[in-house]
Amino acid sequence: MEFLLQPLTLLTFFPLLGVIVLLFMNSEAKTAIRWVAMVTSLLTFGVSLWVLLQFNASNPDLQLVAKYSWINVAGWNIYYYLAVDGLSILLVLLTAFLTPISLLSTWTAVEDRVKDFMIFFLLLEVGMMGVFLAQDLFMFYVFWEFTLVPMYFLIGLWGGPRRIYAAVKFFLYTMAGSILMLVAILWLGIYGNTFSVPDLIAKGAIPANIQWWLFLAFTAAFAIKVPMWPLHSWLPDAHVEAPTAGSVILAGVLLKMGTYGFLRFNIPLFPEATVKAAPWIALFATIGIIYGAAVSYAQQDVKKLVAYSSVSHLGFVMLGMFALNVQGVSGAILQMINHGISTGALFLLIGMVYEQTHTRDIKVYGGLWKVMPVFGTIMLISSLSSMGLPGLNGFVGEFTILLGAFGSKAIGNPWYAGISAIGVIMAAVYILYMFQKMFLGPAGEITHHHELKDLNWREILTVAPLLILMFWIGLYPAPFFNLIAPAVEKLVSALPL
Amino acid sequence: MVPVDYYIILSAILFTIGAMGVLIRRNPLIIFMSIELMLNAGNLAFVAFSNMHKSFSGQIFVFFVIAVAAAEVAVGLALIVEIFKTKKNINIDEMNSLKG
Amino acid sequence: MNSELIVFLVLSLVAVAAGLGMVFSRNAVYSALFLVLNFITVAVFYLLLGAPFIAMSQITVYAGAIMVLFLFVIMLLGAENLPPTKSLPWQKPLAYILAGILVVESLYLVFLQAQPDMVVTAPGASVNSMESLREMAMTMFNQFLLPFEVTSVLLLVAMVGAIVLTKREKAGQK
Amino acid sequence: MHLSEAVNSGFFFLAPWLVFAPLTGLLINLIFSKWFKFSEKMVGTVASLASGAAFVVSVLLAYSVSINHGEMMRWHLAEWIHIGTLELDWTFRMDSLSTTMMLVVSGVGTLIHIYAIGYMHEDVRFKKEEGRFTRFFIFLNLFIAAMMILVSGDSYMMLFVGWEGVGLCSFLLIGFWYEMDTLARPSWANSNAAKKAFITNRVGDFGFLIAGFLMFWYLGSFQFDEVFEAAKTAPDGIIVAITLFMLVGVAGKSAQIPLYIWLPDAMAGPTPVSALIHAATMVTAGVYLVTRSAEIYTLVPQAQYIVAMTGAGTALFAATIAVGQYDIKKVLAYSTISQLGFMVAAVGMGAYVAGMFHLITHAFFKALLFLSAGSVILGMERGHHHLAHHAAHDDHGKGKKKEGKKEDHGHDEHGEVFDPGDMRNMGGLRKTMPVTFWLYMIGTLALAGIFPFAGFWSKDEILLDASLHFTSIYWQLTLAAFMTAFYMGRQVWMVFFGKPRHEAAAHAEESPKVMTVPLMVLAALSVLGGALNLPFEGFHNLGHWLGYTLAEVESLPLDLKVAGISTVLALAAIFTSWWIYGRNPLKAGQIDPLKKPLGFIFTGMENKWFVDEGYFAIIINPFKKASQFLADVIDWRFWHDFVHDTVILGTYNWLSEIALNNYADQKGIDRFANWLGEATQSVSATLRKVQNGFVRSYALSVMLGVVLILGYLIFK
Repeated sequence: MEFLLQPLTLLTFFPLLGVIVLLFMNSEAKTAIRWVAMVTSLLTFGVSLWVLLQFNASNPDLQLVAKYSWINVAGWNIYYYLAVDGLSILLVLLTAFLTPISLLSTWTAVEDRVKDFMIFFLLLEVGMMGVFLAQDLFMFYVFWEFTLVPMYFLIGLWGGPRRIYAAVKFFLYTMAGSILMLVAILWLGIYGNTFSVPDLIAKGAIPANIQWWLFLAFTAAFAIKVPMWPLHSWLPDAHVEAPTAGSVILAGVLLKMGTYGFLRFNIPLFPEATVKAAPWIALFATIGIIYGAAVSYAQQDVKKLVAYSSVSHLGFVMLGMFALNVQGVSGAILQMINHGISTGALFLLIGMVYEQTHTRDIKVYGGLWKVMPVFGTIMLISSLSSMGLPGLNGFVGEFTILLGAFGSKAIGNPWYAGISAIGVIMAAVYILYMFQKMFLGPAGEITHHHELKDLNWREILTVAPLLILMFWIGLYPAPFFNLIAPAVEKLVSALPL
Repeated sequence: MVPVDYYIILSAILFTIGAMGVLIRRNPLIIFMSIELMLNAGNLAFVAFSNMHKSFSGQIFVFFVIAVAAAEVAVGLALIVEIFKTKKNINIDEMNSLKG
Repeated sequence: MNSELIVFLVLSLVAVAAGLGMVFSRNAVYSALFLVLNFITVAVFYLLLGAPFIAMSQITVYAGAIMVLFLFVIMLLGAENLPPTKSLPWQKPLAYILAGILVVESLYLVFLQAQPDMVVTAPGASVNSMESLREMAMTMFNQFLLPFEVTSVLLLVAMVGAIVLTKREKAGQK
Repeated sequence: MHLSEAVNSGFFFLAPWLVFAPLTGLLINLIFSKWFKFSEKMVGTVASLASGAAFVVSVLLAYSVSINHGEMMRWHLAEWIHIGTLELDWTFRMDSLSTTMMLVVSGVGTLIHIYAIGYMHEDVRFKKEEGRFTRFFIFLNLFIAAMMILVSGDSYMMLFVGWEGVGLCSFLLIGFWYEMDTLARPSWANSNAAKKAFITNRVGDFGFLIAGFLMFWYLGSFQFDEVFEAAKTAPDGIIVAITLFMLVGVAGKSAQIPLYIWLPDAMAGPTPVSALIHAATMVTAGVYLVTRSAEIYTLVPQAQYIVAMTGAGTALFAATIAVGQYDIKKVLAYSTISQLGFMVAAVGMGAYVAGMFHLITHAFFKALLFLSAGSVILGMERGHHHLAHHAAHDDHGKGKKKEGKKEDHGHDEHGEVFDPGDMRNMGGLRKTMPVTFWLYMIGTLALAGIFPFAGFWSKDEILLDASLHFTSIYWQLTLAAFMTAFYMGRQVWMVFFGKPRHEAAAHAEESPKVMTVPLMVLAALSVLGGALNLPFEGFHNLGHWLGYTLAEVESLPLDLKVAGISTVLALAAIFTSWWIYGRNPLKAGQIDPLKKPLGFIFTGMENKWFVDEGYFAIIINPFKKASQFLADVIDWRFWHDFVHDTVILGTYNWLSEIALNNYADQKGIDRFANWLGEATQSVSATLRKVQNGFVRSYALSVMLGVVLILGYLIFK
C-alpha cells in the first residue's frame, strides 16, 4: 500500500485504474467511456499537480524517489526506480496536461471503437510518464518501447488512408534506433553492475573512446525520436495519418522523449563525448531548422506543414541543448514545453476544421476568418506562438536557445546560432503562408464553405488552457524557469567545459 | 480402527467410477456429476491424509476444492443452459465444432 | 473387526453402489439422487475421519446447493433420454477396459505401499470437535489467508460469468 | 500613494497603465462587445477612451519627469526571463525621451481613434459585417499597447517585444480587408501585402536579434544603462557589428533601403492605419531606437556614417518614386519613406534632437495628410456611390441590398473598376470638399517645409546639421526636400484643382465632423509644432528637454543660408509643379506630362524602379523554387520514397527473396524445407483425424494417459 501511495508510482500508474474500469464497460456506452477516460486523465493531472506541490524547486537532485530492487539475478541490479527532478518535472506536467486536452478533442472525432481508443490512450499516458520518471536504464527501456505499442495502434486503427504504412514505419524506425540503445544499455549495466542512472553517473569515468560509441548508440535512438535531420522521414507520415489526438500527443510528448533522452542520459552519462559531439549536433540541428522551415513552406497539406515545422522547432531544441550553457539548456527545456503547447494547439485546431471539411489541402481553404472568427483568432494566436512572437511562449524559448547557442563554448562559434536565427524569419514565412492561405484572402473553393460552424464551447474549452499557457509562459515564464534552473545548473556544471 | 489404506482404496474406486461416467455418458449433466464424484473422491483422500498426518492443511484444501467446484458448477451449468438454448439439444457428441 | 470398520465397509459399499447407480441410470434425475446419496456417505466418512466441518460443508454445499442446482437444470432442460448413436462405437468398451485397468493399478499401488499400522483415529477420541474447528479456522485465516481471498474473487467471477452467460439478450439485438 | 504626494514626487507608479489602459479597452471590446451588443459608437468610444487614458498617463509621466528635472525613473513590474546572468525584466523607463515618444504615440493615436470611428463607419467596404468594426478597434488598441511597450521598455529586449508587437498589429491592420484588394475586389492582394510587411519586418528583427546576442555576450546585458556603460570599454569591432546589425532592424521597421518595400504595400490597410502606424508612430520606432542607442552610436563614427548615408539615400530614392505615383496614398507612403530617411540621416549624423523633432512634426503633418487623404477617398467613394444610385434608379435599389453582401462594391454598373484613390480620377475637389482641401493644404505646406509651418523648422534643423558635418548628405537631403515639395505640389494640383476627371469627383461630398475635428487639431499642431524647438536662443525647448536624457545636444542657431536655400528650393518646386500640373490641369485619360520629357526615368519612377520585381527575381522566387525542390524532390521523392521505400525496403526484400531463395538455397535448404513442409502436411493430415471434436474421445485419451502414466510408475 505504501508502495502504491508514493506520488510518482501513483502518477505513473494512475491511468491504469481508468483502463481497468474501461475494461468492464459496455463498448456501446460511448459517452460514459469518454467520461471515464476524461476523469481518469484529469485525476492524473491532479496527481501531477500534487507531485508539483511536493517538488522542491530549489533542489537540483532527484526527488520523490521510489526505489526498490526489482530484478536481481546474476548480479544485475535492476531497480524499480522512479524519481523526478528539474529536467523532467515540466515534461511530466506537460504529459498529464496534454492528455485530457487530447481526449477532449476526440469527443466527436472518434466514434468507432471508442473504448479501445481510450484504453490505448491511457496506456500511452502510462508509458510516457514512465519514460519521463524512470531513473533505471532497464526500466526506462521498458517504458520507452512500451509507448510504441499504443501509438502504433492509435495510428494504425484510427488513422488516415495510409495508416498502416505510417504505423509500421513509425514502429520500425523507432525500433531500429532502440536496438542500438539496448546494446549500449546492456553494456552500461554490465560495466557498472547496475542499471540505475544516478549510480552510473556517480561511478563516472567511462573510458573516452567507449563513451563515444555509447553516445552514438543512445543518439541513434533519441535522434530518430526527436527527429533530427535527416532521420525525420517517419514524422510526416505518422503525423498526417494519425488521428488528431494522436498527432497532438505525438508532437507534444512523444517527440520530447527523444530530446529528454539526450538530456537525461547522453549529457550526464557521457560528458566528454557530449562536449566533443556538440558542434556536430549543432550542425545537424541548424540544418534541420533551415531545412524543416524551407520544406514546410512548400507543403500543400496543412498537417504535413505543421509536421515539418516540428523538425525545425526541434532543431532549435537540440541546438539549445547542445549549447551546453544554462541559457541554452533552460531554453531547450522550455522550448520542449512550448512546442508541445503551440504545435499541439495547431494540430488540435487543424483537427477541428478537418472534422468539418474533411480535407487538409491548403488550397481549398481561404477566407476562413470571416466565417469562423473565433477559430481564426485562436489559430492566429497559436500560429504566432509557434513562430515565436515576443510576448508569447515560443519567443521565450527560441530567444534563450539562440542566445545560449550564440555564446556557447561547446559549439564554439556563433555561426550556427546566426544561421538558425534565419530560421526565425523562415518560420514567419511558412506560418504566415499557412495562416494566409487558410484564413485570409477570398473565400476558398471548398464547397460547403458557408456551412462551416465556428468553434463550439467544447472546442474552445479544449484549446483555452493552451492559450492561457501561451500567454503565461510568454509574459511571465519565471515560475517555469525556477523549476528547472537548479537542475540545469547542476547538469551544466558537471560538464568538462 | 480403519486403516488409512481402505479410505484410499475407496477413493480410488470412486474416482474410477467418476472417470468412467465421463467417458461413457453423453449427457453433459451426468458428465458433470461424474466430475463432481471424481472431485469427491479426491477430497476423501485429502481428508484421510489430513487425519493421518494430523494436519489441517488437507482439510483446508478440501474446503478450497469445494469452493472451486461450486464455481465450476455454476459456470458449467450456465454454459450448458446456453448451449441448450442455441442448439436445442445437449448431446455432448454434437458439440464438436472444434473438429479439426 | 471393530464397529468402526463395519460402518466403513457398509458405507463404502453404499458409496460405490451409489456412484455406479449415478453413472448407469438412464434418467438424469435418478443420477442426481444417486449422487446425493454418494455425497452423504462421503460426508459420514469425513465425520469418521474427524473432520466435522468438512462434513457439514459437504452436506450443505454439495448435497444441498450444488445438487439442487443440478436438479433445477435437469428440470429446465428436461430429463430426456438420449437416443443411442453410432458415433463412437469403441468408446464404451474402451472406457470399461481403461477403468478396470485404473482400478487394478491403484489397488496395486495402495497395497504395494500399505502401512497397516497407520490407522485413522476415532472421532471425538482425542480431538474436541469445537477445538479442532477453531484450530482449523486459525490455520485457514493465518496461513491460507491469501488463497482464501482469492477464492472469494473466484466465486465472484464465477457468479458474474454465470449471470453474463445466461443473461437474456435484449429484444432487437441478435 | 496620496495624490498630493504624487503631484510632488511624480506619477511613476502609473507607468504600467501605459500598457494596461489600452489592453483594458481591448479586453472590454473583445469580451463584452458581443454579449452586450455594443453599438459602433460604443466600441469606438471605449477604444478611444482607452487610448486617451494612455495619453493622460503619458502626460502625467512627462509632468513627473519634468518636476524631477528630467531624472530617469524606472518602474519594475515583474521579472521576465532570468537564467544565470541573463536578466530580463518588465521594467518601464521614464525619461524625457521615452515620455516624448509616449506623448506622440498616445496623442496622435487618440486623435486617430476618434477619426476612425467616423472613417470606419463611412468606409464602403465595411458592410456592417458583425465584428469587423470591433476587430478594427481591438487591433488599434493592441497597437497602442505594443507601441507603449516599445517606447517605455528599459531594456533592448522589452523594446523588442513592442517592436515585434507593433509588427504584428501592422500585419493585422494592413490585412484588415484581407479578402480583397485595395479596390475591394476579391483577391489575395491585401493579405499578401500584410504578409510582406511582417516578413520584411522579420528580416529586420533578425538583425535586431543578432545585435542583441552580440550585446549580451560582449556587453553582458540588455539593460540600456548597463549596455552603454559596458560599451565604453568594449572593442570597436563589436560595437560596429552591434550598431550595424541594429541598423538592419531599423531599416526593417523604419522602411529604409533595402527593406522599405513593405511600406508602400502597407497602404492596403484602412487609412487611419496608414496614418497612425505607417506614418506617425510605428515606422519611427527605428529612429527612436537609434536615438535611444545614441551612446553606443556616438562611439563608432564609421557606423554612424553608414546610418546617415542609408537615411539620406532612402530620402532621395523614395522621393523620386513618389513623383511618379498616381495613387494618393502611395505618394504619401513614399513621402513617408523619404521623410523617415531624413530622420534616420539626422540621428545617424548625431543630430538626435533634430531627428526627434522631425519625428514629432512629421507625426503631426503626415497623420494630417493621410487622414485628409482618407477623407478625400471617402468623398470620392460617396460621390461614386451617389452616381451608382442615380444610374441604377429604383430597380437597382433593391438589388443593391442583396449585392451588398458580396464584395463587388468597387465595380460600377459597367463592370469597370473605379479606384477612389487614383489621383487621375480626381480634380477640382477644392470646391466639393473645402474643409478637407484647406486641411490638406496645411499638411502639404508643412511637409514641403514652407515657413512657418512645423516642417520648416524641423527639416531645416536636419539640413543645417548636415551642412555642418557631411556635405554629400546635405545635398542629397536638399535634393530630396526639393522633390518633396514638387510631388506634394503635383498632388495638390492634381487632386484639388482643375476640373473633375471623373463623375465621382464631381459629386464628392465633405466628410462628417467626427473626422474633420481631429484633423483640425492635427492641422493646428502642424502649424504650431515648430514652436517646440525654435532655432533661437532660449527656445530650444525640445533640445533642452531631450538633453536630460541624451548626453550631447547641439542647439544650433538659425542659419539663414541653409534656411534660405531650402525655402527657395521648396517654392521653386511648388512653382514647377504648378507649371506642369497646375497651369494646364490634367484631362481625363491624359498621360502624365512628365512622362514625355523624362522618358524612361519616369517609367522607372512609376514602377518604383522595379525593386519589387528585383526582389522577386533574386530572393523570393528562388526561395520558393528551392523550398519546392527541397520538399518535393529531395525530401519526398528522394529521401522519403527512394531511399526509404526503394533502397532500404527494396534491399531488404531483395536480400530475403533473391539472395536467399534463388542462389544459395534452391538446391539444399530449399529441398529440405520443401520436404519438411510436405512431411508436416501428411503427418498433420493423419493427426487431424484424432481431432474429431468429440469431447468424450478427448476425455478417453486423457484417461488413457492417466492409465499409462500410472502403469509406468508401477513398472518402472
